[in-house]
Amino acid sequence: MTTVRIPQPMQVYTQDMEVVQAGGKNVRKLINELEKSYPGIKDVLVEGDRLRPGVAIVLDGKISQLGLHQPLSEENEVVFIPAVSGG
Amino acid sequence: MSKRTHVTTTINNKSVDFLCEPRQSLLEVLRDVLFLTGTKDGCNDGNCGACSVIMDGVLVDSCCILGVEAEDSEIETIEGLAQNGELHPLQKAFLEQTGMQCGICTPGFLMAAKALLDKNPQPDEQQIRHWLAGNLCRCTGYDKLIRSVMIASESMAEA
Amino acid sequence: MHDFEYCAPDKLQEALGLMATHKGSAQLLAGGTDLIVFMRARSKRPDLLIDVKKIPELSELQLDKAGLTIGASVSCRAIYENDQIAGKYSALVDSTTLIGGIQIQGRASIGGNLCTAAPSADTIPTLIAYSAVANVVSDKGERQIPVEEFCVAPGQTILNDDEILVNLFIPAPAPRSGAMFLRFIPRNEMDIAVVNAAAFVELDEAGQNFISARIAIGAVAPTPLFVEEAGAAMIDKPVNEESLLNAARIARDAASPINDMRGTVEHRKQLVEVLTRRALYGAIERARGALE
Amino acid sequence: MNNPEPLAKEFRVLGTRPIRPDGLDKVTGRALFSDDFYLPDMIHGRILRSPHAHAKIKSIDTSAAAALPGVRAVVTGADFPPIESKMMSQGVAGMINIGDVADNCIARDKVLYDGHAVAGVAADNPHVAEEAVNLIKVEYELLPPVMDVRTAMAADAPVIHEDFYPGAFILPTEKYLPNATRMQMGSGDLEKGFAEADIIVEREFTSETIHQGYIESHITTVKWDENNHITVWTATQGIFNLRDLTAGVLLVPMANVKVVPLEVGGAFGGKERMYLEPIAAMLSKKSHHAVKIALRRDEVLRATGPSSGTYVKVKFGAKKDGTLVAADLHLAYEAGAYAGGPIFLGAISSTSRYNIPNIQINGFDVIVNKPTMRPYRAPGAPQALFAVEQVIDELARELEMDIIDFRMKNLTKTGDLLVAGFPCAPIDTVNMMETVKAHPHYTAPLTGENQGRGLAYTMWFNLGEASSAQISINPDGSVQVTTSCPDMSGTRMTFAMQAAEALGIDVEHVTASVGDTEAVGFSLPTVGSRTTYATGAVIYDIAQEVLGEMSARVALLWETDSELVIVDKGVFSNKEDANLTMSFHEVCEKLHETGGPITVHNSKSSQSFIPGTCVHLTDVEVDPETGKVDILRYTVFQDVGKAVHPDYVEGQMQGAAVQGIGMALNEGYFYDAEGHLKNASLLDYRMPTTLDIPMIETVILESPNPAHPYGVRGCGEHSIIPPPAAIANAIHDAVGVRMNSMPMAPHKVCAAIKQKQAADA
Repeated sequence: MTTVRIPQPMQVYTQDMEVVQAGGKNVRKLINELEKSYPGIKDVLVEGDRLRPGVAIVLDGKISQLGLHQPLSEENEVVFIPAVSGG
Repeated sequence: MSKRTHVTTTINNKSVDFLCEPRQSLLEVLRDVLFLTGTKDGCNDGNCGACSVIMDGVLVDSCCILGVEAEDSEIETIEGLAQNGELHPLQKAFLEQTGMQCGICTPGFLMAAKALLDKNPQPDEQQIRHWLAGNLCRCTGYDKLIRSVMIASESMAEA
Repeated sequence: MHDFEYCAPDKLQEALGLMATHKGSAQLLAGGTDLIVFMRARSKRPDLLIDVKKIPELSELQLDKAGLTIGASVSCRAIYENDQIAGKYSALVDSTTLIGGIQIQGRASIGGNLCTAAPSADTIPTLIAYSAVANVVSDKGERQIPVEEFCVAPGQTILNDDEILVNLFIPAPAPRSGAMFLRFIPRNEMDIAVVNAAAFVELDEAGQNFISARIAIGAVAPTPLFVEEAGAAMIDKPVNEESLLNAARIARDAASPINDMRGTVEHRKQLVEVLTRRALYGAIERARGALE
Repeated sequence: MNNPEPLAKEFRVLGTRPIRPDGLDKVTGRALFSDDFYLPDMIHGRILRSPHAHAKIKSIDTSAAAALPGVRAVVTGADFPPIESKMMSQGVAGMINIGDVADNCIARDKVLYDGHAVAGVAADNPHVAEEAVNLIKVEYELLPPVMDVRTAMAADAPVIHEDFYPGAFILPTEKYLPNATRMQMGSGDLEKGFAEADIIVEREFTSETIHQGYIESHITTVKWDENNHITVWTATQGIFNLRDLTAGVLLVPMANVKVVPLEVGGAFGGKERMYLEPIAAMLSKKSHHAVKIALRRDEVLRATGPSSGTYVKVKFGAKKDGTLVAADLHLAYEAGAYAGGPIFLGAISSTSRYNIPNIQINGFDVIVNKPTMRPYRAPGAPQALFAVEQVIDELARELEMDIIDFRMKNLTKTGDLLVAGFPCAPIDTVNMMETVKAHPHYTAPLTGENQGRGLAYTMWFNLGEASSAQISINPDGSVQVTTSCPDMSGTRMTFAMQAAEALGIDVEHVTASVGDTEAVGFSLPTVGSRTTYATGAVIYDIAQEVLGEMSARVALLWETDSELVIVDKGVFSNKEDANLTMSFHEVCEKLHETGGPITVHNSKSSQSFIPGTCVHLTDVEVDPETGKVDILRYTVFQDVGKAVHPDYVEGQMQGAAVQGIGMALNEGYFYDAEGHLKNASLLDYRMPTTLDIPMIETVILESPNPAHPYGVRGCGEHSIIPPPAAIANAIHDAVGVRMNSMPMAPHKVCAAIKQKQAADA
């Protein structure tokens, strides 16, 4: 199971749990698994066939460029964070 | 469009004549008529010094002067600062001391600093700051820029 | 910029003729540091620009026993770089070294500063404090106008369409007199005055009492303001804190500033009092310097 | 995670101070900036702008303008294709609503701010174009302007957009109010946290809209040719960003748009977005000429992308021993006319440098009738820090603790979980604090009345993300590096230096240049302090590929296996035969007889959220009668990982600090009640002059960044963040008043002092 850190405002979907576990060989599958246990969460993260605009994935402390296609393993920790732009 | 006026003047020790409309500033004439584009347009109302040139020995903002006013005058621009392939000590100092970043204000600062050193070869930091207050730089915070002027003035004193 | 004609006569008569025939559609060009910017901003749209810098009468800079004559087109730099003038009229140096940057000072003229008639003009309070007079001519004749009467509204002067400001005359300061001009701006250069103030004082032989004083303030009324009563209140009064504070209070009460992007009413009133007091201190110091 | 280990390797090139390649052209006036580009058939464009902050366009009559002799073309919003509101991905580092970009370029049915473009004219010279623009008659129906975040968030506020996309930049967002988007983040239990606190401080702060203030205006020259190919010559932070937006707004293929970068005369975030190109392109299409548009300074201030005015409310709780236990932040930032301001960056950087177990941040992106807010060097960070570091200062003083000891007690360290939800990448924050404490400025006595000393600390994150670069070597041993990140202040040299370091040659043999959109692959713009770091990392990678290919050539010449060829500091040698060596130069000479040219091009994404820290220390003197604040002394401490070219790093620290000083003391937009910008000039938008600041002392710290081969961190933005807070703390130290409004203009300082005198009396 992959460890997923849930941002505070989304913890309404996870019964206030900050860290949850879920399966899935990539982020798309992982989010589908999350949706089963925590209905509503998928809609916040996914828009059509891609991550919702402004959502980024941090995998073990590093930003992933692969979006929903990011492969996952048991050891990974996934964090959903906002996308940014700088000056 | 009003008829163009014929103007005869001297720029960087070369006799030059050009045609311009009365409404064209000296800055526009230098850039758009004579293609001396080293003189920059920063604010076009005398508040940034990017268009600084020396006219009859006096430092001026070329945006606040009409091209027609240049008749019979002597104008120095950044293009004339290096003499026969030899950089002016100010140019050397700005290069070696990183007295610039983006470089858009650099020609204006160089001409202003040149006018200062022509008048006062050994200015102290406060005199330099006062003289250059009409020139804005947004990149450097002025520190390395002012040091460059000091170092140029020292090197000129040694030479 | 709109389209216009340009000429640069070298005779005053020729300029007067053009002013008379063009009736308000002509503008005189001296340093141009205001006019050209105004034209670019479309707030002034003359059909004819008359460049007056070639006219001898307007380029005169003459210091003699009677006083100082400043041609209307003489630049700020020409004034403060003249050591004799600088030595005698130190408040004029205060003013002319504060206008714009060095680049602007190389072109801008006191005559132009007066004719632009900005409430915040940095030379006008000094001219008023020095009892300067403006010499004005038209093809009908000439007249002398005390500078405190020259501006009538923001950007408006007492001049008629056909009149030309030829020069300003500043009488020689009395012995044991001194003057100072101060300006407050948020930066240390390159700003329009939030408030400015000029003070002129004349002391008795002992330097103990005021013989006369003139105070003028700027940017706190539709025109630069001569606060005659502030100076009058000092006559025959001892040179002390109380006289100064009193004069400063009178100046503060005379001010009727507005709120705008450059300052607030509250702050401006406070600044009038502070600057007037400080300018008086400076003027007294200079007068005492003149004593020795 | 542990603190970064100092890199073992000795540097040959990094850390030296070679003279920049573009310097000569810049001191001689030869450098080609955007305004210095001319084409033979070029004509001049001008833009008509809305005089109103909020209005419906009822009609536009351009006939008089079109009839003016010398006018070649006139365009209005009706000439442009309708663009639907759609998010365009620029990778992790930004989502852009192309519909909003199109509407911001030229208004169609509604104008949303004073200066919003309404029509364009192209004529034979700029004067004729200017006159023509003023002949266009526009009929407006005025709508109530919304000029301030608190007004905009009021329940009865006029609605600026019937609909807008709330998720443009942040997760999770909600359309919270008619004009606002809300984002939240945090962790722990706020109530519990404040219950544990021995001391609680709650304060409110405001700031005005500010501008980057680059000296070069926005100037572009565009040619739309008969084959529907559009070429743009301009100064921009992002050539691909500009290309994609131009194509997106004009509905032409991206490959049909070519952007040629010219020298950038200052940008600071303000030139990463497109403003003029669609209008110039449409005027070019209509007139069959190349069209140059140069904005006047008042247009730059009224109608480009300034940075947010803000309302910030913060509440912090600490224990007697100085431990922060709770923080509640409410940050309302102007988005300007369209959603997507810098609120998220303001939020994550507001407290990132401290560990606070119970924290809640509510951020609001608020639409108002002002220009669309765009990044300005560390977007959103100075405004939040102005609030938080003043409260930290107040807490430390209330608890009678040294202001550095208090901060050290709560310091974020490597691996600590940041409020955004991921761990802090390696950086040595303890050493930063100890360095400041040991510096003579920290202990030097103040010398006069009404003088005070202030300190502020920040942790900012630089971007990584996509960069492309190319290296090719020549038979004479010289090397060309080409990138697609415009050079804003010396990155051509920092690229050349990193290439020389990696290839083991002297920097004199490397030429670095910025290619156009057809020369090199995609790079994100030069933003977010990413360029020397992220593009530098790409250059390092492809340099290794170049050396690999050269090793293969050497193996060919030595008739051996390339595995046996090793290269170090520009010398190739044979593992098995110590006598066999070839220099980099010698291998280059054999280029064309060992398989031809060697050119390596590659693209790579580097890690984002690399932390960088800085502390600013300043002494001020306050004139209590006028409220004027003078900066007496200023020292900047910044951790830059590895200073590639120390002169440039110091320049970034000094320049950013002075921009921060300007923002702290005098800079700010002044709108009247109807929403007209009153100070749209460099006279009244008061940026610091040479007389307003002292020399800026710099102290460079180097705790290496493991995500970069040479340990480089971004360093361009960080030092703009602390000045307002440091100066505010210094003012308090000097005259005992807390400044809660930026800029801290003399009249505000004066009023605060009077208030205190009244309270004390």
